[in-house]
Amino acid sequence: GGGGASQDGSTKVRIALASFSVGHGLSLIARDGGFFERRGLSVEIINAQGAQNAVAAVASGDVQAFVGTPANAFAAASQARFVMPLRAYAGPSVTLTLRVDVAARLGLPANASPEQRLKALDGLTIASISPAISPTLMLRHTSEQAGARINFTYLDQTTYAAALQAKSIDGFIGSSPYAEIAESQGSGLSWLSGPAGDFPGYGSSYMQIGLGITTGYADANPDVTSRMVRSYLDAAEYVRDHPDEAKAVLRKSFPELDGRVWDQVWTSQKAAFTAPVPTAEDLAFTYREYTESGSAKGGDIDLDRMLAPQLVDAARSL
Amino acid sequence: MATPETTIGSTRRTEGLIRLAGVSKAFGDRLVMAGLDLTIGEGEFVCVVGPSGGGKSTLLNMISGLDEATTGVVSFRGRAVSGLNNEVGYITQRDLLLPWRTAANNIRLPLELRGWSRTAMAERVREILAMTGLDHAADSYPYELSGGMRKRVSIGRVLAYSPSVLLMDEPFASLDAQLRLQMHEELLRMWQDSRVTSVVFVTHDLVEAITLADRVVVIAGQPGRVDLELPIEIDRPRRVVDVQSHPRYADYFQRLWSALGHDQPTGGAQ
Amino acid sequence: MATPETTIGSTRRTEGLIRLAGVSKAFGDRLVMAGLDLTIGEGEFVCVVGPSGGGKSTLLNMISGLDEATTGVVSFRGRAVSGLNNEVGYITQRDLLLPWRTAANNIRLPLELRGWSRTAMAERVREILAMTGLDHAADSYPYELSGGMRKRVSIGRVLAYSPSVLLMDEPFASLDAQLRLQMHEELLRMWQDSRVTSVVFVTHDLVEAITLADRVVVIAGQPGRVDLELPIEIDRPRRVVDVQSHPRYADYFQRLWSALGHDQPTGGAQ
Amino acid sequence: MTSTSEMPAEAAEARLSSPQESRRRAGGDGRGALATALIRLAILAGILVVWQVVGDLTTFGRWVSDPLSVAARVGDWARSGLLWEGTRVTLSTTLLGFALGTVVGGLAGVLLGVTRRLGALLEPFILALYSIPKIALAPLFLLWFGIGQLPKIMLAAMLVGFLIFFNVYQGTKTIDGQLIAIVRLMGAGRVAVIRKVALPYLSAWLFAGLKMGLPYALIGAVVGEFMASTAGLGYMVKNASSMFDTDGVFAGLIVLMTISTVLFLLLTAAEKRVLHWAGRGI
Amino acid sequence: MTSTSEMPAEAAEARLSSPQESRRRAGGDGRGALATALIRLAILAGILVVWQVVGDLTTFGRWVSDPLSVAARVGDWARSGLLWEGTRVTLSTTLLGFALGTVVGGLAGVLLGVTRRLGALLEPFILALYSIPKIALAPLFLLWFGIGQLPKIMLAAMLVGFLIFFNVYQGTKTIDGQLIAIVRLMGAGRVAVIRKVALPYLSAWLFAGLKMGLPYALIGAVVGEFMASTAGLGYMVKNASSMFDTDGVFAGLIVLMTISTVLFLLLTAAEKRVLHWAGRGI
Ligand SMILES: Nc1ncnc2c1ncn2[C@@H]1O[C@H](COP(=O)(O)OP(=O)(O)OP(=O)(O)O)[C@@H](O)[C@H]1O
Ligand SMILES: Nc1ncnc2c1ncn2[C@@H]1O[C@H](COP(=O)(O)OP(=O)(O)OP(=O)(O)O)[C@@H](O)[C@H]1O
Ligand SMILES: [Mg+2]
Ligand SMILES: [Mg+2]
Repeated sequence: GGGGASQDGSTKVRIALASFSVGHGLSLIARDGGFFERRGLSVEIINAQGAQNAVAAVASGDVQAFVGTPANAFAAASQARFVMPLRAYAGPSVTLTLRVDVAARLGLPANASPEQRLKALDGLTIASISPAISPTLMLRHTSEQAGARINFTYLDQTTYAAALQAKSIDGFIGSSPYAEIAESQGSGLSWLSGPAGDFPGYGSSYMQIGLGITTGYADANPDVTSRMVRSYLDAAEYVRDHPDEAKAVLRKSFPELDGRVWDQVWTSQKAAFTAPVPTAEDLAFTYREYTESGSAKGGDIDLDRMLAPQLVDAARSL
Repeated sequence: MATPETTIGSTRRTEGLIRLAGVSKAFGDRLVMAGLDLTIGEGEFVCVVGPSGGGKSTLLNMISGLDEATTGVVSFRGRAVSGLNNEVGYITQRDLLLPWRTAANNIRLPLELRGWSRTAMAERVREILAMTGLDHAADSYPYELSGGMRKRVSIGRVLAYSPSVLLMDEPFASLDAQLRLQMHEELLRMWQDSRVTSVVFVTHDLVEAITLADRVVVIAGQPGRVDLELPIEIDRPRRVVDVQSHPRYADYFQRLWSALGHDQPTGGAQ
Repeated sequence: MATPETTIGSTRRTEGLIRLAGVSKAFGDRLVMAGLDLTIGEGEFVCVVGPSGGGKSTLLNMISGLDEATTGVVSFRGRAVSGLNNEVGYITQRDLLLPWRTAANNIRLPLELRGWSRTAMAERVREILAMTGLDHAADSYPYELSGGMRKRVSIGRVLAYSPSVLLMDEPFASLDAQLRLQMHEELLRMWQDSRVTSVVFVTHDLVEAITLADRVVVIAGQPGRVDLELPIEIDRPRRVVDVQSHPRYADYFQRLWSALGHDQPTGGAQ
Repeated sequence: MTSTSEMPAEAAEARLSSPQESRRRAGGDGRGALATALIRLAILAGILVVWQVVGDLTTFGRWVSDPLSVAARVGDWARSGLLWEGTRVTLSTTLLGFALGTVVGGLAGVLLGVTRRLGALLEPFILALYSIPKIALAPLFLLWFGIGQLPKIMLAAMLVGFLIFFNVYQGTKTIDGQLIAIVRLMGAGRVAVIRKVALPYLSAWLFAGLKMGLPYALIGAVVGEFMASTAGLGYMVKNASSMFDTDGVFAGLIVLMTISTVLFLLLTAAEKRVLHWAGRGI
Repeated sequence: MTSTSEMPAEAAEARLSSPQESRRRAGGDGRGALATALIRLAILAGILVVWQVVGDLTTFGRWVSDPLSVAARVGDWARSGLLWEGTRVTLSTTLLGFALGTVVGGLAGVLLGVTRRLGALLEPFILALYSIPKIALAPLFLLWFGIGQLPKIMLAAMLVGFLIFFNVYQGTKTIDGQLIAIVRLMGAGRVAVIRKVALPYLSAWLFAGLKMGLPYALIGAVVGEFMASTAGLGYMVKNASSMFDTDGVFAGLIVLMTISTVLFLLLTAAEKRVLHWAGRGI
């Protein structure tokens, strides 16, 4: 089924976010900037706390779409059919943050290359959320190529800062705004920035965040689907054309964040919101990474169907 | 009914209401009763005496179905007792009151279980409270009652629903002499009115046993068995306070006293 | 000591060991005792009789400190009782055994609390088990004991540590006649050996009261108070079985009987 | 001065000390309650002062916020209406889950306790289910119950239900078998035994279960809101936590604690009325 | 045939039915145990078959895996050694947390039960702490106890400790006050009352607490591993879950349930030995 109709005649849609972070900012801008409304959608954003929950919520039929990475969709393909119609964000959103004293001890010059920085990580204990997620794979991959072995440890994101202070870890790889907050608290230092392209080989073609919809829903509700996609495109244009206003809109979702931290966050992340729609090659690259990670079950994934360029085309034509 | 009639020492008994044949009882490997035979007739009032730990309560437990004979048969109205025997009312040695119910509501319990009407229950509870001298304690919880009062509630609770067969395990041991006489008279009255047809009454008080019983059964020995069955041939209706002046009283007392293994006579038998 | 000497009806009393002066006791707004005065001397054996619910157990509770007088003073050795009175041994009406301990270990409990040596404890427990006729039940748990056996454990447990003052609440009510005589003799022996100096003994059995006591106190009335104090002037040492043939026995019995409000004489007093 | 015997609550306090000692300490009904309230307030004040000092003056402070900041945040929430909305959502989830868990767990406990053979058979299976970390089942909860209030209610009910079940079930094992037998002898069928004996007797165990279960109802509701939600105190705490907003986290926790304390005091008051007979010996 | 009175376990089963009925059903010691085991196996087999069918034949199946795939995964883990390593880590955390929580919670319950006034004062505070969703405190755990085994042990101990505390504390309220008084009169000081009366009496309540606490020890260990770790069954489940690997999730859960069932059966055996006197009336 589709979303019901709300009182004012607009279609009700629920979208689940895998986490509530700046990386998912475009959904929040689309909501708070009124871009969904403008397309006749009444959208409720759900913080699902984890891609598994987000996918399960979609499978339950209570939620019409989720926002996550292609890896989520690949993995979830064994449990529900998904299409990933658009890129809402591109490039690695994550940043490797090191403890200030550890960074000082490594003694690299400020202008050291990413390869040197990666090599210096040898023997350090770095926290990540889980061994199977893309940032971990990327960091492991690139650091091994640079000749460093990292001891990974897996923590909940909310404990990163505490773990830094307790000196239980030497650093963490995390999404915005965790890195910026650690930096602002003086406990962490940004060491390798994903958005700045510090991870060799992982450019803008990697780790898009996209909108995930089941094929069943997309086929049954082409119109609603197009309008959803269109709203995201609208929001992306808004960020491109009115960055300051967009910044203010997104700020509403992070009211407790310190102003200076917020400026940093916005600076590092905003470009991602306006990234172009992925190509088939981009998706293939991501898929290859995913299957090579060893965690993947692969199987019956139809990459063309998953990219669904026709959905984006249909949205553009609205 | 298939039970053969027995006549041993009974004036009113018409048939074997309760029969124990070759009953033995072991708890684990401790044999506490062996080869016990006993028949209690319809309408008979039997008192059971015997040393502490001799198996008197166990006997009542077996008749009521609370406990099961290890060997032998316990039958009731000609049928082997199996499971709880709902036809008997059992006043246990320990007063098993429900601590969350007042005295009046403890007495009310069996009436509730029988689906009596509210007014009938209230009426009956009032009667019983008066009979047991507990009018002023109707609304007290068990923890607010004295030992004797608790015992009276536990007696009244069973008398309230007038079961046709009564098993009573030292019911009056903790009552004062006056109350005791009163209860004796009440009990005999109920029995003579045939509201209660048969009674099996355990006591340590030989005077009480002789006063009340048609027949006194002595259970003694290790393991316990029936040592003596003594018919009490004192006319009914008896006036409780007169029994001790009856010419045969001293003889009865003496015979029970020695059956219990006591060597010297004592005052009660003078 | 400030307590004035009293001489009322005592042969051995030297001073007021326990004194209750103007004691009343209310539970909530129910007054169960009022204006009660009673003195019990060092070395005295006092029996307390009275109707069920009359306040006898409450009296012992107040002497032991388990309960507190609402008004008036309860003093022990000249000092007001406040908190538990460790100098008395109290055999309560309800047998408060520890269900997780065997008979032997229940008896052992007070000895453990007193830090006796293992061997001394084992020796004493054996003695007490023999005295109470429980040798064969030493390793039984309370739930495996008969009512009278439980009671005996609870008596033995207190006798085991020979407290100098004994409070006993209907201790022998559920024992058979033989055991009862045995326990009477044992108790009197302990008392005459001065292992137990004073005893306050609650009973419903007037024969027992006259047999044991220096003085019998009748507590009666609503609210309860001391109605009669009857010194028993029968020579010591008494042979328990002889007391009922003593010339004064019938008179004592009769006076107690009527003090308790009974209208007719009964066999025990013939 | 009235006696302790008419004051179950005070009497209960006296249980392990001598009756007289405790009566003296308790000081009388009204005064005792007032004194207790005052001492509790003093303890609370002490905790708050220490917290404020730690929060202000130590490096550890930033991890635990401090009472003034927390109070300010709660004030903000109250003004913006977030507080009431969050409380409404979480409280209703908690109470519904608590009620559901209590009924199902309690009934199961009594029934399996009564048909003990069945209980013995099923006990290991129930325990196995009980020992699953419920968060691992979050996707299944979402799948079955969607993302509304239902999955949170079910989670709360599950947490509560197991606790109530085990308490009540264990309680049935301590019922005096002779008491039951004697009531059956008086004519009680199985249902009557449950109604007239088991349930009243088990109230002491049930209250233990309720007291233990109540906070878990709240925890269930909150953890459920952690999983996927758009409202509720759990949602607020989680959001604050993902923003490293310690003031917000602790403000949420304080509100949660307040709710559970209020519910708990209600429960305790009910217990005092119902259980006055307990601990007096059967 | 021996009597029920010598078979506490069977006698307990008979509690609410007539002694004779249950004796007949129980059928005798050895045969009864065998029958119970067989019926349990049958129930287990039934569950597995239903699960396999649901897993194979329904669309819902992919969310719950199926027994054969789970068995295969457990087999893989066993061969690779992952299973033993994970079990070792989680089990040791569980047992240490369980022991710590039992000791601390039990002692606190007894002590606050005994000094009841203190108990009454502190009860609301303890409850307030208890009602915090512990996951919200993850950063504090990490800060205090690092990222090793310690924070998981502490989390397990906290979960267990509160349950044990409330059970034991509630139990103290049901102790027969007269029994205590009489033992004090015999010369027992407060410590002796605790050792000789309170502790043995409370064993029924303690066992309820232990049974309820045991699975929470496991849950605490696992949730702790969810929060932060590189090893253990919780880590394996979490990891599988983040890869949408349902076989792995359910394999982990099955191993967890097996562990808790084994521990539970040990506990039940201990209970039967210790509590033979319970439910016979005091
Ligand atoms: N559940 C049981 N387990 C083991 N032994 C038991 C059990 N119940 C009773 N007994 C034993 O059986 C014997 C008889 O007990 P019973 O209660 O029938 O005695 P009784 O004649 O009623 O004694 P009393 O006059 O003291 O009440 C006693 O030795 C007792 O220890
Ligand atoms: N805790 C209590 N709360 C309220 N009333 C009580 C309490 N304890 C005793 N009473 C009342 O006090 C009165 C005296 O009780 P007590 O136990 O002293 O009687 P008793 O003389 O020992 O009686 P018995 O011979 O039956 O043992 C009774 O009416 C009883 O109901
Ligand atoms: Mg008996
Ligand atoms: Mg009394």
